Amino acid sequence: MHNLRSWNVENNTSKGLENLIMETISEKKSQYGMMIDLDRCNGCGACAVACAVENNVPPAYQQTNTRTGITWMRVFEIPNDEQFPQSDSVFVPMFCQQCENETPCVTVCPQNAVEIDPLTGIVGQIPQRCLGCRYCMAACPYHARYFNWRDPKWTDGMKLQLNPDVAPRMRGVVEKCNFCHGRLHTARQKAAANGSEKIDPNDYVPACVESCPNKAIIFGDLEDGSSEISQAIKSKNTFRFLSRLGTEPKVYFNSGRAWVREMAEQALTRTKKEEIYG
Amino acid sequence: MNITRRNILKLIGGSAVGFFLTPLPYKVLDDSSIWTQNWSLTPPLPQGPVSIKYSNCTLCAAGCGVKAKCVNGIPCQLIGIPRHPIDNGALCARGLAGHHLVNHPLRVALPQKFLHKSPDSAMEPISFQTAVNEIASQIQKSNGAIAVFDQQPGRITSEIYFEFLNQLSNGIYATHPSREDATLSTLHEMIDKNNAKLGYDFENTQLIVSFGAPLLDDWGIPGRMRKIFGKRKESGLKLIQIESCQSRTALQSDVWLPIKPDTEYFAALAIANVLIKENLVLLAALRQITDFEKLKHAALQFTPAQYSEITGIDFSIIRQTANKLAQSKSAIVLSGPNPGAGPFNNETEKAIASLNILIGSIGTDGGIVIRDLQKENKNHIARNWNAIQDHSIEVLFIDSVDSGYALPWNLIERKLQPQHTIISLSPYLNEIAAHADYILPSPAPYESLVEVPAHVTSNVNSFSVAVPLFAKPETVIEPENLFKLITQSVGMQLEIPTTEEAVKQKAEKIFSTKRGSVFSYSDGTTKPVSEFLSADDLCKKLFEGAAWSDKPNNSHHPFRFTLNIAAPKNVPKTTNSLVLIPQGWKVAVSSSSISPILSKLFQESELRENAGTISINPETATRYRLRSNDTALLETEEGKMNVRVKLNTSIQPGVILASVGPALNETNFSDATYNDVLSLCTISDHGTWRITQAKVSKI
Amino acid sequence: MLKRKLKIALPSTGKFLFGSGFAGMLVIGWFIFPMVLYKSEPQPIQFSHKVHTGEQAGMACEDCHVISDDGRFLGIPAVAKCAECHSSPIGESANEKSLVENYIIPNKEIPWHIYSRQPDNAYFSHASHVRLAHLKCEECHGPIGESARLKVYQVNRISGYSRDIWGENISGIPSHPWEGMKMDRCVHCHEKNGRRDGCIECHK
Amino acid sequence: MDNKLKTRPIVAREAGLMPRGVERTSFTNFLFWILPWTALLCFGVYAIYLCLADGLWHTNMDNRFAFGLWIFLDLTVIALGAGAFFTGFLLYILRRKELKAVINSAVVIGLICYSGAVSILMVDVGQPLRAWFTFWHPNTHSMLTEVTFCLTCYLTVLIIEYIPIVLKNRQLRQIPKFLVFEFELHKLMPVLAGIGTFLSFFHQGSLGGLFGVLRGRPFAFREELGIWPSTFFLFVLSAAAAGPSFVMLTTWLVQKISKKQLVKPEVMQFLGKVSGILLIFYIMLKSVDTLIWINSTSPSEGFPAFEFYARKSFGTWILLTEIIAFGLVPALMLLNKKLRARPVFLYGAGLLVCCGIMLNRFVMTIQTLALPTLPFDEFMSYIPSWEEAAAFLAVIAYGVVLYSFTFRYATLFPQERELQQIQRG
Repeated sequence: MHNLRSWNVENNTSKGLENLIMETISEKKSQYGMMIDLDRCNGCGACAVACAVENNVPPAYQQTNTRTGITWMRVFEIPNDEQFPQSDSVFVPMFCQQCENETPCVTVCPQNAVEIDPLTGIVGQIPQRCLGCRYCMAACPYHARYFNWRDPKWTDGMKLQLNPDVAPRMRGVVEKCNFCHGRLHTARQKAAANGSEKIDPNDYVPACVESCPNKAIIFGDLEDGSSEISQAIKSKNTFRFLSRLGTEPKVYFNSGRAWVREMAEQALTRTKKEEIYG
Repeated sequence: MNITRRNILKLIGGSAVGFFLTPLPYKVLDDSSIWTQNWSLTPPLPQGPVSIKYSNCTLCAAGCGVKAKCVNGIPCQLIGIPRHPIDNGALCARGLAGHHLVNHPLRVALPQKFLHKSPDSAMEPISFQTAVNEIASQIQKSNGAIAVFDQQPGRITSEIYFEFLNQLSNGIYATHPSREDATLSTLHEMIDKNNAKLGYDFENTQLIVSFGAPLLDDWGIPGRMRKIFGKRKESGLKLIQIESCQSRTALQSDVWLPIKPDTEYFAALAIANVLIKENLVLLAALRQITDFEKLKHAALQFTPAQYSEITGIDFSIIRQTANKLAQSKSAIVLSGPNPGAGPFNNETEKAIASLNILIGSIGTDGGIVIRDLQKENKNHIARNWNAIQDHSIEVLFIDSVDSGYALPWNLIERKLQPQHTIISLSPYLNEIAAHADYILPSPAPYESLVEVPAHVTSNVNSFSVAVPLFAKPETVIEPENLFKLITQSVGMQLEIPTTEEAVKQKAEKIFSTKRGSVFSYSDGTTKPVSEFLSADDLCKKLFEGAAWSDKPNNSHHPFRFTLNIAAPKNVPKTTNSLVLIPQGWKVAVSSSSISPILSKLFQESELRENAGTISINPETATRYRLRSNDTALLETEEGKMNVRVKLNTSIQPGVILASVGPALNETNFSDATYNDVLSLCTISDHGTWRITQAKVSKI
Repeated sequence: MLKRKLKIALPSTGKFLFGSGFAGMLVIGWFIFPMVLYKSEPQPIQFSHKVHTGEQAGMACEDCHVISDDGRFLGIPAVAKCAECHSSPIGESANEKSLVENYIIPNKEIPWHIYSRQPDNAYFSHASHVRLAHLKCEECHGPIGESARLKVYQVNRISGYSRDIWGENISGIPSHPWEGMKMDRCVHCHEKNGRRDGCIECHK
Repeated sequence: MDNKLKTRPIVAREAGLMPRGVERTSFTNFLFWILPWTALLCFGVYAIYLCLADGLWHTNMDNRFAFGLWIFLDLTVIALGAGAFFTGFLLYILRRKELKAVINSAVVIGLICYSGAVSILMVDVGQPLRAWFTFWHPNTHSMLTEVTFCLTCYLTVLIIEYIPIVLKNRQLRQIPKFLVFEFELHKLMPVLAGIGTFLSFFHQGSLGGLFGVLRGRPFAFREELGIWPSTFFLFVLSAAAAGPSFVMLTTWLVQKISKKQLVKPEVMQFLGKVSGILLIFYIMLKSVDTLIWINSTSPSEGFPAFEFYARKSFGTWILLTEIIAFGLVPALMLLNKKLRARPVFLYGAGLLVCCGIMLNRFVMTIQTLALPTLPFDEFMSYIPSWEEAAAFLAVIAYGVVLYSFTFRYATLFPQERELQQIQRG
C-alpha cells in the first residue's frame, strides 16, 4: 500500500527558515487518469465550454478557425464511413492524453517548460517558461497542444469574470489541458486549511468531468486500486488512442461498439475525406 | 585631453567592463522577462474574495439550478447543482457560459431608436420617457392590432402582457409557433376537459416513439432527459426516432427510421393503420374517441405499399413499430420542433398525438400524465401565431427572452401592417431587434428576479426562483415597469404584482397545500414542505437557492377525445429536386443568446455548424459537382445565398441541411447574418418552414 | 608646468579614461540605476501594525489576515473589517480622519499597494505553509507586525512589481533572511526540505 | 589620411576601399544591383516587424503546422551553409591548400546562412524576449537545446572568422593594430576551424535529430544509434556533402554575375569531387536507413510505411526523387572525372545536390507535419502567408547584400588577381 504523503513538522524549534524542518515526502505518487465512455457522449459540447470557462481560454477572434483556435477539450465527430442510412458516428473528446512514458512533449522542450509533475503524473505546461518554439506541438501525436497566435481578448466586463484560480496565457506560448490543475490547488488548499495533506477526491474533479451531463467521463487516481477509474479501465471495451506508440497515455476510452474500437486501432487508413491514389 | 577615437574607445571599453560588474544588465534581463510574462496585453486576474451564489438559469424554459462561483461578487463560473430533483445537476453548453451574457458584445447599453429612414439605419439614444410617449401615441392612434410576442409563456411577465392586452380592444397575445409541448397542447385541444395540464412521464416509460423531437439534444429539461436515457440499460427504455436526418438523438436511439422529409404525417397514419387493422387499439381507448371513424378512414386510405413508397420506410418496420407501441407496458409518442426548422403542421401534430390515445397512454404511468388541474381558464386572448390574420398588427412588442427556437423575420413580417411600429425589449441587438423601431432593453439574464415554473413537458409541478447574480444597470427597464409607464401614458391602470410579490404568493400557495418537498442548493438536502414553519420560511429558502417539486400527481380521469383528423388529400409527389431543411441547436439559433466562448464549438471546432454552412450527402455533392469546403450558391424561390459545403454520409441523398446558428465572430456580431438561410425558407400557412425546394450550384 | 607634473603623477590619459568609464559605469549601475528603476508610490493612508499588534490593541496577525474555511488567504482585510473598530475616528490623526471619511463611511475599499503582490501565474497557498508546514508569518514577511509606519512602496518600472519581491539590495543578496520573494527563494526552501515539486505545484 | 579622403570625390573614395589589382564594376552599376535587394530586404523587415509586434497570426502556420516555411528555411540554409565548416575542415585540418581559393567566400556564405537562420528563428518563436531562457534553464534531453547552444557558439565562431576578411580591406589594413589583430586571428584559424567543425557536427546532427526523436510522428521517427536517432548522422553527412556543392555553385554564380573568373577550375572540380564522394556515402546510408524504417521502425510503431506516401501530393515519387534524381545521379556525375571536367555536369550536379538537400529538409519538416497521426486525422496542407514569404525573401536579400559588399570591398577570392592578370595578359 502506499503511504500517505505527510509532513512531520517539528514545532517551535525553528528560528528562521534555515532550521525549519519539513519532512521528505515519501514516494507516494498519484497517477491521475480519465476514462471517457464514448457510448454515453452525444457531443453536446458542455465539456468544451466548461473547460474554456474554467481555464480562462479566450473566445475566438473573427479570423480564428478550427486550426488556429484554442480548444483544450475538443470534441470530434467521427463517422463510420457507411452510407445513409447505415451511417453511424461517434463523438470523441480529444485533449492532452497525459502520456506517462517518454512523454513526447516533455523530452523535446528546450527549456523545461513542460514536465511531468512527480506527485500527480500530470503533464504540466508552464506558459511562463515557454518561448513559443512549438517543438512540443510538432511532437504531440494527439495535436492536443495549442499555440496563442494572438493576444487573448475578452470584453471589459468578461475580464472581471475570469477564473481567479487559473492565469491567462500571453500571446506566443503553448497551452493545453492540465486536468484542471487550478482545482487541485483549491482542493489542496482546502485540505490544508483543515490541517490535512490528503485531499478529498470529491474536491478535485476537472471541469469537463463535473459538467458532463451524461456522466460520460470518469476521473481519478489510477494508482489507487479502489478508485472508480482503476476498476473501470479493466473493462474489455477499454482502449487508448495510439497506445502502440508506447507513450502510455493516461486517458482511456470505452465503447461497446466494435467499429469504434477498430477505428481507434487503425493507422492512417481512414482517409475517406482525402483523395487517395494507387 | 584630446578627444580622439582611441580615447573614446578606451572610455567605452572601461564602461563596458564596468557595466558587466553592475547588477544593471542582469536585473534588466530579469525584469524584462517578468514583464513579458505579465504584460498588459494579457488581462490581470480579478482579485478579491471568492464566494458561492445560487440561482436558476433562465436561458430557456428548463430553468436549471445553478451554482455560481463568484469573485468580488461577480460570477466567474456556473455549474449545475448535483442531485437536483428536476434537472439532475446538468447544465447545457450554453448554460455553462450563461454568466457571460451580461457582457455580451451585442448588448444594447441604452434605449435606442432606429432611424430606418436614414441610409445606414443608424441608432439614436432615446430616453425611456420619450420612447414611452411616442409608443403610447402610436397605440392611441392605431387602427390595427396591438400585439405582444411572448416567447416563453407562463411567467409572471406573461400575466402582465395579458393584463395589458385585456385592457385594449384589439390586443393580441402571440406565442412562438415552435413549442416543445406540441403533442401535449394538441392533445389538450382534443380533450374534453381543457383544464388539465399534461406532462410526459418519461421516468416510468418503456418506449418513446419520437417524431423528430431532439430529445437528447437539450430538448425539454436537458438534465432530466439525460438522466432518463443514462439509465436506459437498467430501466429497459427504448427510443424509436422517426426523423429524416441522423440527428444526435437519432444517433443515440435504439431504432432510427430515416423517413423521407416531410412525411411524418403519413408515418403516423401508417402506424395508426397497423394499430387499427391488426386490432391493436385499446378497447377502452376506442370508447373515448368520439370521431374514431374519421381517423380510421384517414389511416386506411392508403395501402401498406403506398405508405412504404411515401415514407421510404419498409412497411414491415412500421408494423414492428406499431406492434411495439401496442405491446409496451407504457409508451409515449411525441413530436418536437426542430430548433431551426420550426414545428410540424397541425394535421401532422394531430396524427401523432392521436397515436397516444389509440395505445391508451393518456393518464397512465409511463405515459402522458396529468401534472395539474388548472383552476379555471381565464378568457385570455392567447393566440397562436398562426391564428393571427396577415397584415393586422400595427404595434408589436417583442419580449426580451428567446424561446430558444429559430424565428424567421418573414414569419413576423407577414402579420404586420405596412405602417407598423416594433418595440424590442431584448437586451441585445439580435437578429430580430435589428428590425425594431425602438429597443428598450430589459435586464439581461441573471440581472433580474425571475420565477421558474415547471417546464411544459414535466410530469410534476415545480417551482424555483432565479435570483439576480448581477446588479442591474440603470439603463435597462423591467417589462413590468415599461408597461406600467405605457398604460399610464395611454390613460389606463395596470394592477399587477411585482415578481417578488408573485413569488411570495406562490410560496404561500405551496405552503398551504403542504405538498411536495424543497431541495436546498447549498447543502443538497431535501425537506418536505410540511416541515417548514411558515410560508415566509419557505419563501426565504427559495430565494437562497432551492427548488420545490411536487410528488407525481397521476389521477386518472375518464376523458373523451375529439380527434378531428382529416383524411390526406393525395399522395405527395416525389420530386427530383433538392429539399432544404434548416437545422439548429436549441437556444443557439441566434448570436445574442449565447456566450462568445461558444466559439469553441461553432468556430474553433466542428462540433456544431457555423451559420452559412450546408451539409449534404457525398452522393448529392457528386451530382452537383461539389466538393468539401467548396463555396456553393444556394437558391430557393425566396432568394439565394453563398454557403460553404460540408459532406456527410449520414445525410439523406437529396436533402440539404442548412445550419441555423450564430455567426460567431466579431464582425458578424453586428451583422444579422444568421437569418440568411431562414430568409430562403418558404413559410407555409401553418407557420412552419421545415421544407423548401432548393437548388445548389458550384460557384 | 602643472600639466607636466600631473602627467607624471597621473596615469596615462588612456588608462584614466578607461578607469573613469569603469568607475562611472559602476556608479550608474549600483546607485543611479536603482533610483531610476523604482518609482515610489505613496500608500493611500498610513498604517501602523505596531499600534494594532502592540499592547494598545493586542491583536494577532490572524485577527485581520484570515485564512478562510476553504483555505483561501483573504489577504489584506476589507474595509468592513476596519469598520468593526473604526466606525468613528479613534484619536485625531489625519490618517484616522481620512480612513473614516474616505473609506469607511462611503464603504470604499482602500487601494493599498501590496508589497508582496505576486504575478498572476504564481500560486501560493498560505494555508499549506501556515497550517501544514507551520511557518510563521515573520519568516517570509519579516517583522512587519512590529512596524510603526508603512515603508515607501517602490514599484519596478519594468516589471510593475514591488521592490520587495527582488529585495531591498539591488545585488539581489538579502541582508535579512526574509528579504526577497522571488521564485528561487521558494525553490531553495522546498529543496532544502526535501520536497520534489513540479512546476505546476506553484504555478497556475 | 583622413583629410585626404575628405577632399576626394565620393566615387574615388569608394574605389579606394576595394582590393588592389582587381576590377570592380562602377559604383552606379553596383547601386543598381544592390538597391532592389535592399528594397526586398526592407519589405521583409516590415513583415518581420508585423509578426513581432502584432503576433504570429500574420503567418499561415497553425496548431497542426506549428512549423512552416521558416523552419524549412532554417534547416535548408544551415545545411547549405555547412560549406563553411567543411571547407575550413579540409583546408586547416586536412591541409588541402588549394581550398584557400574559396575559404573566404565559404566563410561569408556560412555567416550569412547562420545569421539569417538565427534571426528568422527569433521571429519564429512566440516570445523572442524570453528565448534566452534556453541558456538559463536548458533541458539537456532536448535536441533543440543542443541546436541552440551549438548554433549560438558556431555563429560566434563565424563572426570571428569573418573579422579578418573585413580587416584585410585596403583601408583598414592601414591601421597597424588591426593588422596585428588580424594576424593574430589568422593564427587562430585552424583552432577555430577545429571548433567550428566540432560544433557544426553537433548542430547539423541535432537538427536531424530534431525530427528523428519525435516518437509521436512515426513518419520522422528513427531508431537510436547510440544516443541519437539515425537522422542525426544522415544530416551531418548530407550537410557535409551539400556544403562544398553550394560553395561551388555560389562561386560559379558570382563568376557569372561579375563576369570574371575568380577561381581556378581545378578548385571547383575538387569541391565537386569532395561533394560527390560524401554524397555517395550519404545515399548509401540513407537507403539503408529508409529500408530499415520501412521494414522495421515504422511497422513496429503500427504504421505501414507506404501508407505515408498514399497522398496525391506526397507520393513515393518524393522518396525516389530524393534518393535517385537528387542523390545517386549527381553523385555519379561528380565522381566521374570526365563528366566533372565539363562545367554543365559539374554545376548541374551541384544544383541537383542542393535541390536534394532542400527536398530532404522539406520532407522532414512539412511532410511530417502534414501527415495524420490519429486514426481520424486528416491530411493537411499549408501555404505560407505573404509575411512568411517576405521574411523568407528578406533572408535571401540580406545574404545577397552582405555578400555583394564583402565581395566588392574585401578579398573573397585570392586567386582573382592572378587570374585577371592572366586574362589581361
